[in-house]
Amino acid sequence: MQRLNVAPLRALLALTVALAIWQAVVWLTGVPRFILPGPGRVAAALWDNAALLAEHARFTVANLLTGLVAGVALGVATALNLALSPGARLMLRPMLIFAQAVPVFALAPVLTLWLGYGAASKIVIVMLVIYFPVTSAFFDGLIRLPPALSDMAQMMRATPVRRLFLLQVPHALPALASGLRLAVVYAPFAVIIGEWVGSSRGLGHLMLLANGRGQTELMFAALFVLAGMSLALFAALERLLRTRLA
Amino acid sequence: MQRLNVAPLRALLALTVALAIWQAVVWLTGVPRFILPGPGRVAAALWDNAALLAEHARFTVANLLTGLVAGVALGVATALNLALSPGARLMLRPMLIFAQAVPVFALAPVLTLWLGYGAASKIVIVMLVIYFPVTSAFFDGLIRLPPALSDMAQMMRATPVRRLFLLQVPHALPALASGLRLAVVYAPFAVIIGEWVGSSRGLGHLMLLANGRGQTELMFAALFVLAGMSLALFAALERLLRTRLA
Amino acid sequence: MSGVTLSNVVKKYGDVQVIHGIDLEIENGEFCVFVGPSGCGKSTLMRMVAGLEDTTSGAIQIGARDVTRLDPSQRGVAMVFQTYALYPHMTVAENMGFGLKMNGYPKAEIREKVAEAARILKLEPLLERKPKALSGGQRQRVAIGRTIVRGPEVFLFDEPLSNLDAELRVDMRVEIASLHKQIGATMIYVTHDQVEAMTLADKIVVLRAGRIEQVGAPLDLYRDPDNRFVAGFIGSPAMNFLPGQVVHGALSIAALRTVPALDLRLPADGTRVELGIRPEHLQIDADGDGFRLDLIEKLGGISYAYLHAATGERLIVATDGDSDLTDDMDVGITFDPARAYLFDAETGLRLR
Amino acid sequence: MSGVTLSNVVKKYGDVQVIHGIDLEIENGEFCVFVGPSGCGKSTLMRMVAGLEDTTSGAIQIGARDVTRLDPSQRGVAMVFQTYALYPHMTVAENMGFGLKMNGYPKAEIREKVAEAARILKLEPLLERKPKALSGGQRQRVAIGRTIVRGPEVFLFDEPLSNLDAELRVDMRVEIASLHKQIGATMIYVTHDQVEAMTLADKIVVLRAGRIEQVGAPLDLYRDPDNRFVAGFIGSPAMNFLPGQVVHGALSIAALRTVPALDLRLPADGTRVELGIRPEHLQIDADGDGFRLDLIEKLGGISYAYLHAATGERLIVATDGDSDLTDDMDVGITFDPARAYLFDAETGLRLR
Repeated sequence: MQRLNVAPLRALLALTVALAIWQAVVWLTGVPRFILPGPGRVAAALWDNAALLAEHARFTVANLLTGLVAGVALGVATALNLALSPGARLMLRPMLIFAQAVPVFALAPVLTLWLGYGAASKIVIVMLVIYFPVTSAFFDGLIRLPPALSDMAQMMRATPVRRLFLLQVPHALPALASGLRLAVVYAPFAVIIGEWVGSSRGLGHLMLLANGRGQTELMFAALFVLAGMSLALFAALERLLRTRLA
Repeated sequence: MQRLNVAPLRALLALTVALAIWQAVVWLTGVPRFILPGPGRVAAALWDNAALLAEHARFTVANLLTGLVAGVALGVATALNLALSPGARLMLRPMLIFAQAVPVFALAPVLTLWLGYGAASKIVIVMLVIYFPVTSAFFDGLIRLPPALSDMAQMMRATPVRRLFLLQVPHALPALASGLRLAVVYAPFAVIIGEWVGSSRGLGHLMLLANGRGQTELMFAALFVLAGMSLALFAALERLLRTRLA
Repeated sequence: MSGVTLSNVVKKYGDVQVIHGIDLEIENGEFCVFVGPSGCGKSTLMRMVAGLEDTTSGAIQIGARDVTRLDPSQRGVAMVFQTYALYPHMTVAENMGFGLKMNGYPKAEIREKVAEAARILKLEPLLERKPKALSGGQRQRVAIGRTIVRGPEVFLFDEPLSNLDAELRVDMRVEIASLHKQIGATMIYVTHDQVEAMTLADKIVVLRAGRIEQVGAPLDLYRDPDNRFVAGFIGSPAMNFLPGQVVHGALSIAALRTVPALDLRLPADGTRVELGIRPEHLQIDADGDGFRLDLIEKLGGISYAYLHAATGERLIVATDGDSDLTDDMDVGITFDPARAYLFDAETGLRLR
Repeated sequence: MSGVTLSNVVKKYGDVQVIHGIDLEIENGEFCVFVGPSGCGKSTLMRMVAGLEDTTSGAIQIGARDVTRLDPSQRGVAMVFQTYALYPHMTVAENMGFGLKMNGYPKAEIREKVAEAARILKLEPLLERKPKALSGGQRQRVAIGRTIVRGPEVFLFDEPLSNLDAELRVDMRVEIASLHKQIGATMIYVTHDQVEAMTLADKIVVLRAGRIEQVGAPLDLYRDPDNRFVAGFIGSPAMNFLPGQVVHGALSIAALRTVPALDLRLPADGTRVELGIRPEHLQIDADGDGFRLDLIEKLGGISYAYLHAATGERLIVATDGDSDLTDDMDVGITFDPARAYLFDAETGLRLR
């Protein structure tokens, strides 16, 4: 997981190599374009359908970011509350086990049932998927203040609230950062799955639609927009973490 | 992530509490059964549709296990090969970045396009999703043999192949174990998503079907079978790891 | 007026008693060292004084106040932890001022007190650094500085030097001794290292298994140990012990052909005893026999000879640096009977 | 016949030269210690002998063979690593036999050799354990056992005691010395601890910044150092140095009113010099002056007095345990001029 922390230049190089291999495969195997179109055709499809893709991407990105922000906020708030109330660990544990061993993703159909085919079900699935890892990582960081640091605080008359915000939170920031990294990796999965399970808009919807109509180039174009979105999100987080946590 | 390693008893307790809360919610809110059926109704649906659920579950489990075994085998083989060939790290890195930052899940529609709506596309998506974390974790373990242990081997005339199998592999087993833990958490996601994107059989298909027909109890029943499957898989791996690696 | 008084202090974890009714008086301004092997309860006892561990029964007084049930922050104590316990996200100055900030002191006063402590410990150039940018010794000084800033009645040190390398440990030892002289406050210091205890303490408390073995000034413990444990624990290299027995009213030591008369009243016939002699009070007799010289370590200023007796006992003898002894010689030993000690082998008590 | 000869050995990493043309002869059966502060190149030099680092230029001979370009496994050396480097998934016996197994020895012979090494090191009861079930000292012994099993011409020890606590370090030091006496093989030992070097070595090689400062027997280095670095590095507590100058053909030392005549030819007028005297060769004159006694540490058998001169220099004086000196006295110092050393302050070289 450490590997992700890499210069954008390297990623660009990897992308170029992948594109070259892809083009080579298309040329060498003569695979039909409705099975695997070459990069050139996909690029053309991207250009031709720019407006369509942009419209669907806007829906997807809006839900993704809303769910992300809400999930992180809720997770941070939960962790802070749990850290202040003793016995919290005991409560949190079964929740986390359940959430980690059972695929929260699998709730996607239930959410469409409850919240309909619109934005709400997507936002909630993103929130749900993000909420548990963020809460768990941050809470772990908060309660893992080394005993001597905690003793020291006790000797210095630090109230629990002050201790939380002046000592535990700064100490837990690296843990929160790993939670956020997981969150931005999971969030695009979650929003696309939400759309696959039932939606009339968004990149995931567009992919299934294009697939059903045999518009293979468009499907790949949508896939690329999605990949670009994920990478951009990841890079943005890395930049944020570097400037804030360094 | 450490938390998962917990006694089954605790998990059972958590499940019981969750069921109780669920029943309480249904009683207290009077929510209609097509939105949220109580645990009793879901249990009844489980019982009534046992044969149907079992048939679909068989399909899902078969694909899941086949993909899991194939993905792990391929990942282990790749990691061993990479560990023996110098410069491998450089090759592996871009691959891993790409695979981790871009949702491999998103390839599901492409795979149904290529491999059809049958078992093959599900098996391959499971393989793909598992392949990267297993390869990455095991390879990391293999090359992280402490320098002194490696020096020692060099002084003792250990050939690269012997060093790999006698020293690096035993040293990398804990890393492989974490890779496998990730794999069994990801695999059920992958197989269900494969079914959601396009399938005429399997638990995922059944869930969407039930959802579309308003058979909410059946959908929840399918969800429970899926959750049980995930937990069983996880527990089986934990047992295997404890007996083999302890 | 802030000595520390422990009265019949007991600590239990559930059914397990780890501190067995300790009575101790530490004078105002005294440097008191708790020393003993790991598991002896020295750290627990200090943490009870600090208030970080509850006291199961008994009373702890600081100055005239009974602090047994008080919160740590109200006891007028400040502690230096083994791990330094510096807050990694705060600068040195913020770390040092944190306690005062928590107690609501005005910023100007905090700055002033931090500057004063930094001056005493020569930390001025480091005030704006983060702990991770400091060396081990500097971190230790910051941890000490943080206690000085709070101006406590009693300073507590929990094995403060154990994470430093040998050379730095000596320097910091001297620095802590100077600090005590300069500030003059009551200090309690926990260590498992008897050299630290000997060099720093006004008063040493030797603990074993939750009980006090002996209390006294360093050289008193060295010269006049009450029991075999203290005799063996204080002094480096450790005292040599030779087992024997009282036979017909005389002392018989297995490894020695003749035993010089000791100026003490021997116990009853048949009592098993141990004769204790420090390495620096033994001399090697190159013409004698009964012992084999396994190895001689020549350090320049001093040499250590490792001997074993024909009867199996092992001994260390300190000789001068120019010793012309060599490995594998057969030798004897001599000693001044006035510098030998006798212990009851059963009870470990000193026979006087 | 397996001494080790280094001829003009050089190591460069890219443009950075870390070993500057070292010539060294280690006799067959000799215990040779490379000692120096961290970064002096002592570990690199040993790793070059082992073949774990390439030799940039120059030649390394073991016995009569030039091994400079040979693979580590063909050099007839075995090494004990600082981290022990035991394989965690193998038992003690498997760890010890691993080298022979790699070299295709029959199982019965491996078992025999492992049993023999286990006997020498008293490891028999531990043979079936995994390393994580062993204490630090036991792991160290297994690491040594593994080298014995391979029966090398040259044993290499890379700071083998640095992960042990002080007490165990002394025991293992004695054990390694006995092992060398018993086996009689050539041994090279790297350490930063001059006490280890003094007590173990037949020959000490003092390194600094990739160059040899002096080679010799322990007491020769202690008594007759070639330069200020060796004088200050060997001996504990370290030698005291007092700066001065040659004025009108006589020695003038800032901190001393009168300087006793030294039996050596002084350099030209105006040369800046340093007078070196070891703590154990200084005496305190309670009636003298010029120095202030900051602190006296009484360890029982010995006491150390920390002094500072009116001119600022700091000194340590070793006195006997019964010293009646106290802190904050004004004192003078005396010493036997035959035990003082003089160094050129520019070059650090000894003036004789």
